[in-house]
Amino acid sequence: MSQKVLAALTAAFPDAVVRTGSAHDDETAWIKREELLAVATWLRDDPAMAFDAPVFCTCIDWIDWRPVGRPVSEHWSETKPRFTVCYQLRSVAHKHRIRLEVELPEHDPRLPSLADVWPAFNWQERETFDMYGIRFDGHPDLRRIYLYEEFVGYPLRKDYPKEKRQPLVRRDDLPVNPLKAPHARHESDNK
Amino acid sequence: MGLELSTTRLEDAAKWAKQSKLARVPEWGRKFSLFTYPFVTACCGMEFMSVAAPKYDIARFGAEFPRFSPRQSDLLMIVGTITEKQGPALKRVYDQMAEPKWVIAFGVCASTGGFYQNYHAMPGADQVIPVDVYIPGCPPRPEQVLDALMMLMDRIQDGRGHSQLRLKRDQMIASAQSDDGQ
Amino acid sequence: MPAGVAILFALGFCGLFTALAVLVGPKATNPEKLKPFECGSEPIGSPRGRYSVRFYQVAILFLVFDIEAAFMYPWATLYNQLSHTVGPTGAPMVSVFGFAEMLVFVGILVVALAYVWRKKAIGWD
Amino acid sequence: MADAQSLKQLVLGRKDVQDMSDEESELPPELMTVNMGPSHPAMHGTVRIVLTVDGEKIVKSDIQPGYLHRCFEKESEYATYTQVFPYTDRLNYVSPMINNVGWAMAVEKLLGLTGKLPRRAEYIRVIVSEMSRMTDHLTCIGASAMELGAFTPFLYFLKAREWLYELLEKISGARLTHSYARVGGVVKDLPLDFEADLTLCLDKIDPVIVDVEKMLLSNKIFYDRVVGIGAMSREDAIKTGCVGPIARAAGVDYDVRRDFPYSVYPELEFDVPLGTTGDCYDRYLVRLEELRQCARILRQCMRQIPEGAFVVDDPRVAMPPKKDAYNTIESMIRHFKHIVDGIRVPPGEAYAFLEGGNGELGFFVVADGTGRPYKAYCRSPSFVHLSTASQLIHDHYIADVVPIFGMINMIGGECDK
Repeated sequence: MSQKVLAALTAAFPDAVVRTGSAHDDETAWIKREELLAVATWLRDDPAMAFDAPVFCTCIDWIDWRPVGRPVSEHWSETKPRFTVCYQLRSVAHKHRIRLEVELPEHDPRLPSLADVWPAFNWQERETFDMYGIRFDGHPDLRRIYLYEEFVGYPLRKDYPKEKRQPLVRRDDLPVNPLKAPHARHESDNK
Repeated sequence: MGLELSTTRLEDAAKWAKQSKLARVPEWGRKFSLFTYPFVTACCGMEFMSVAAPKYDIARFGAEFPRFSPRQSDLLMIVGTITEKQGPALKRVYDQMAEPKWVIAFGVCASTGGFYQNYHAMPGADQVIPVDVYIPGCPPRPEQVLDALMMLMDRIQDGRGHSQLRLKRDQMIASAQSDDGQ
Repeated sequence: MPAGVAILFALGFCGLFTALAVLVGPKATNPEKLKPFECGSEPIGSPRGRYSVRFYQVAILFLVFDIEAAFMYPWATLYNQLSHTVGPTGAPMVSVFGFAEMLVFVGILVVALAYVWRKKAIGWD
Repeated sequence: MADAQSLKQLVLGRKDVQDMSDEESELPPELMTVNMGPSHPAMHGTVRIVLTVDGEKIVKSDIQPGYLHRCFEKESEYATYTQVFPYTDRLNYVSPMINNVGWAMAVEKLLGLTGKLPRRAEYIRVIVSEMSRMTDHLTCIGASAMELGAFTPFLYFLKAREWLYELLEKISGARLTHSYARVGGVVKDLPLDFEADLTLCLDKIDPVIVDVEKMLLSNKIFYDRVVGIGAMSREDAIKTGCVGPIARAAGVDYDVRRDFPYSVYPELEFDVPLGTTGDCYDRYLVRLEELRQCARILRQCMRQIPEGAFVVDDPRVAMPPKKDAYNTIESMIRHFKHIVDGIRVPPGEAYAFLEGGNGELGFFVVADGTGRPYKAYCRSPSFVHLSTASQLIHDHYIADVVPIFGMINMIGGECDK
C-alpha cells in the first residue's frame, strides 16, 4: 500500500525526487532543495495523499559517518553533502507515512521553510536551527529555542565537544577544585 | 583582627562559630518552621510530590507548606537538573530570599549534575549558590529526603548553615572594624 | 474598660512580634534583593504604566463587601443577648429585633450588589 | 514630558469629552508586559512566558522553553544502545516505562526484530506501559486540579499513584526511573504473585477514580475554570501536529495503539475516548476515561499473559543468562562484549513510534554499525503541544494560563529533550 505513495510522488514530481527508499518499511524520498516547497504543498493538498499531520523535523550531520562493514566509498568525504534535513509526515485519513529528506552541502546549509505549510514545523525548525545551524528561508522568526542567545556555535554538530560549557553565571567564591590547583590546597586538607 | 575569616568553609567556620546558649533559642524556632520554596525543574519533582503526599508526609516536620515567593520562604529546595539557562534565575531567586536561608540540593542532578555531563547541564547547583545539604539519588527515595531534612535541622540548630555563618562572619568583621575605629 | 484592655493587648502583641523580627532577625540587603521578584527572570516593563480602571473597581467592590462581613462579627457575638430579652410581663421572650436589624443592613447591600451586577462592574470584560 | 504630551494629544484628538460614552472617556490602559517565568508553579518550572496583557486579558505571549534542555541527543551519541535507556526514563518522567519501550522498539526495528519477540515479553511491556500511562494521567489530573485549588483530588490521586509506584518498584527496582526494557525484551521477569498484587491495586484504584470524578465533575468552581478554556478545533489539532489526549479531546480519532498496531495490542480490545470541543474540560474527561481503559487493558493482559521467555534468545542482542555467564567462557566473553561494545546494529535509519502518555512518542535512530547510536532523535509530544500553547492562551485571562498548562501536560524533560 505504501509503495503507492512513493510511486505517486515520483510520477507527480519526476525531476524533484532524487531517489526513494523504504528501508525498515519507512517510505523515504530524497527531494531537491528547490522543489521542496512545491512537493510539500502538493502532498498536503492532494486528496489521494492528504498528508495533513506533521510528525517531526530534524537534521543528520554526516561528518563522522564511517559505517562498519560497508565499503570505504560509503564513508563521508568532502564531496558528499554534510547535512540531511528530514521531515516526517503522516496522513490521518489514509494512515500512511512518508519521510522527506533534503541533502544540504556544508558551506550553504539553507532550505525553504515549511512552517507555513504545517504550523508544527515552526518550532521544530527553530530547534533544528538551534542545534545544527540550518537556516530556513521564509521562517517567521528563526531564533534559538532551547539555548540562550549568548550561546555560540551549534551543539549537536559532531564537531562540537560534548562538555564545552559556556556558563552565564558562576558563583564568585567558587571553592577551587584541589585536584586542578594543587598549590591552592588548604593546609587542613592534606593532614 | 587575627581571626582568619576569609571563608565560610565549614571546617574552618566550626572553629570560630561558637554559639551562645541564648543564640540557640531563635534557631530552635526556625528549625521547626521551615517554609520551602520548591524550585522544581525535573523528574525529582515527581518524588517531591510523593514526599508531600499522604504516605511519606513532610508535614510531620513542619516543612510542608510550599511558599512560591522567595520573600516568604527560608528553605530553597532545588529539585531537579539546573541547566546553564536556568542558572541566572536560580541565583536571582536565592539572592531575593530573606536571611537566614538554607539550600537543599534534591537529587544528584542538583548536587553534581548526575549523568548529564554536557554543554547545557550545570555540574551541580553549587556552581551558582552555596548548598547546605546534598541529597544523592536519582530521584532520591522520600525517606532520604526526610533524612536530609533532619540533617538540615541539626545544622540549623548548631548555627552552621552557610547563611548563618556568613552573617556571623559579617558581624564579627563589623564589630572588629568598629573596635579599630574607636 | 475591657475595650481599652483589648486594644492595649492587640497593640502590645503586634508590637512585640515586629520588635522581635527587627531585633533578632538578621539584615543582609543586596541590590538583587531590592528588585521586584518576577519568577526568577529579570523584571521587564515598568509598573508605572496606566492600569486599566477595572482593577480599581474590583478592589473597591471587594472592600465594600469585606467590611460588610466585618460588621457581622460583633453582631454575631451579641446575638444571644439581642434575641433573649425580658418581655413586659417579666417572662423571657424571644425578640426578633437583632435579626431584623441585620436583615435591613444586608438588604441595603444586596441592592448595591444588584446595581453593580447589572452594570457589569464585577466581571472583567 | 512625553507622557503629558501624548495625554494632551490623546484627549484633544478625540471628540468633545461631554458626548463621550463612559467607556470612551476612560483613557486606554497601556499594555503591560508580565513575566510568567521559569520558576513558577504552573509552569512546571521549565517554561518562561513573556505575556503582553491589556489589563487581565492576554494580547500577546512569547513562550520560551529550553530551561530543561539536558541534551538527550548529545548524551545518547556517547552511550551504547543499552546505556541510552536511563536517559529515556528522564524524557517523560511521568510515564517512564513507555519511553523505555519506545527506545527498545526503535532499536529492534533497526535490527529487524520487531515481530520476533517472545509473546510474554510483549505482554510484560504492555502491562508496564499501561501502568505507567495510569501514573501519567493520575499525576496530570491531580496536579491540574491542585493548581485550580482542588487539593483533595491531588492527595487522592497521589495515594493511588503510590500504590502503582510500589508495584513498579517491585517489578523494576526503582519507583520512577525504571530502565526496565531492553532491546529484545525486558530486564527480568515479573515478580512472583504479580497478578494478585496488580488486581488488588486496580481494585483499590477504581473507587479513588470514582471519588475524584464525583468531586470534580459536579464542582461548579472547577467547571467554570475549565469549560471553554483553551479550546482547539479539529483541523488546528491536526495541522499543528497535536496527538494523544489533546488531539482526541479535539475530536481527532488517532491512537497509535489502534491505527499503527504494535506489540500485542491487536489482541486486546479497548476503545479510544473522543472529545468534541477540545477545551480543557474535554481533555480532563478524555484522560479520566483513558485511566479506565488502562485498567481494562491491564485486566485483560493479566488473563492472557502466556508463560515463556521474557527476552528474545538472539545472541546478538540478549545478554547471556547469569548462570552461563559465570560458568562458560563463551557466555562471559559475550556478556563482556555486550556491555562494553554494546549491540552491533547494522547501519541504517528508522523511525519507530508508540502511544506515549501525551501522544505519539517516537525515536528516529540512525545507526552506523558500531555499538553506539549515530543519532537518536526523540519526537516528543510535549514539545509540539507547547508550540500550540501560545495560540491556546490568546484572548484568555492570565488566570486561564494555569488550567491550559495543566491540561496540555507539558513535561519539561520531554519538551526540552
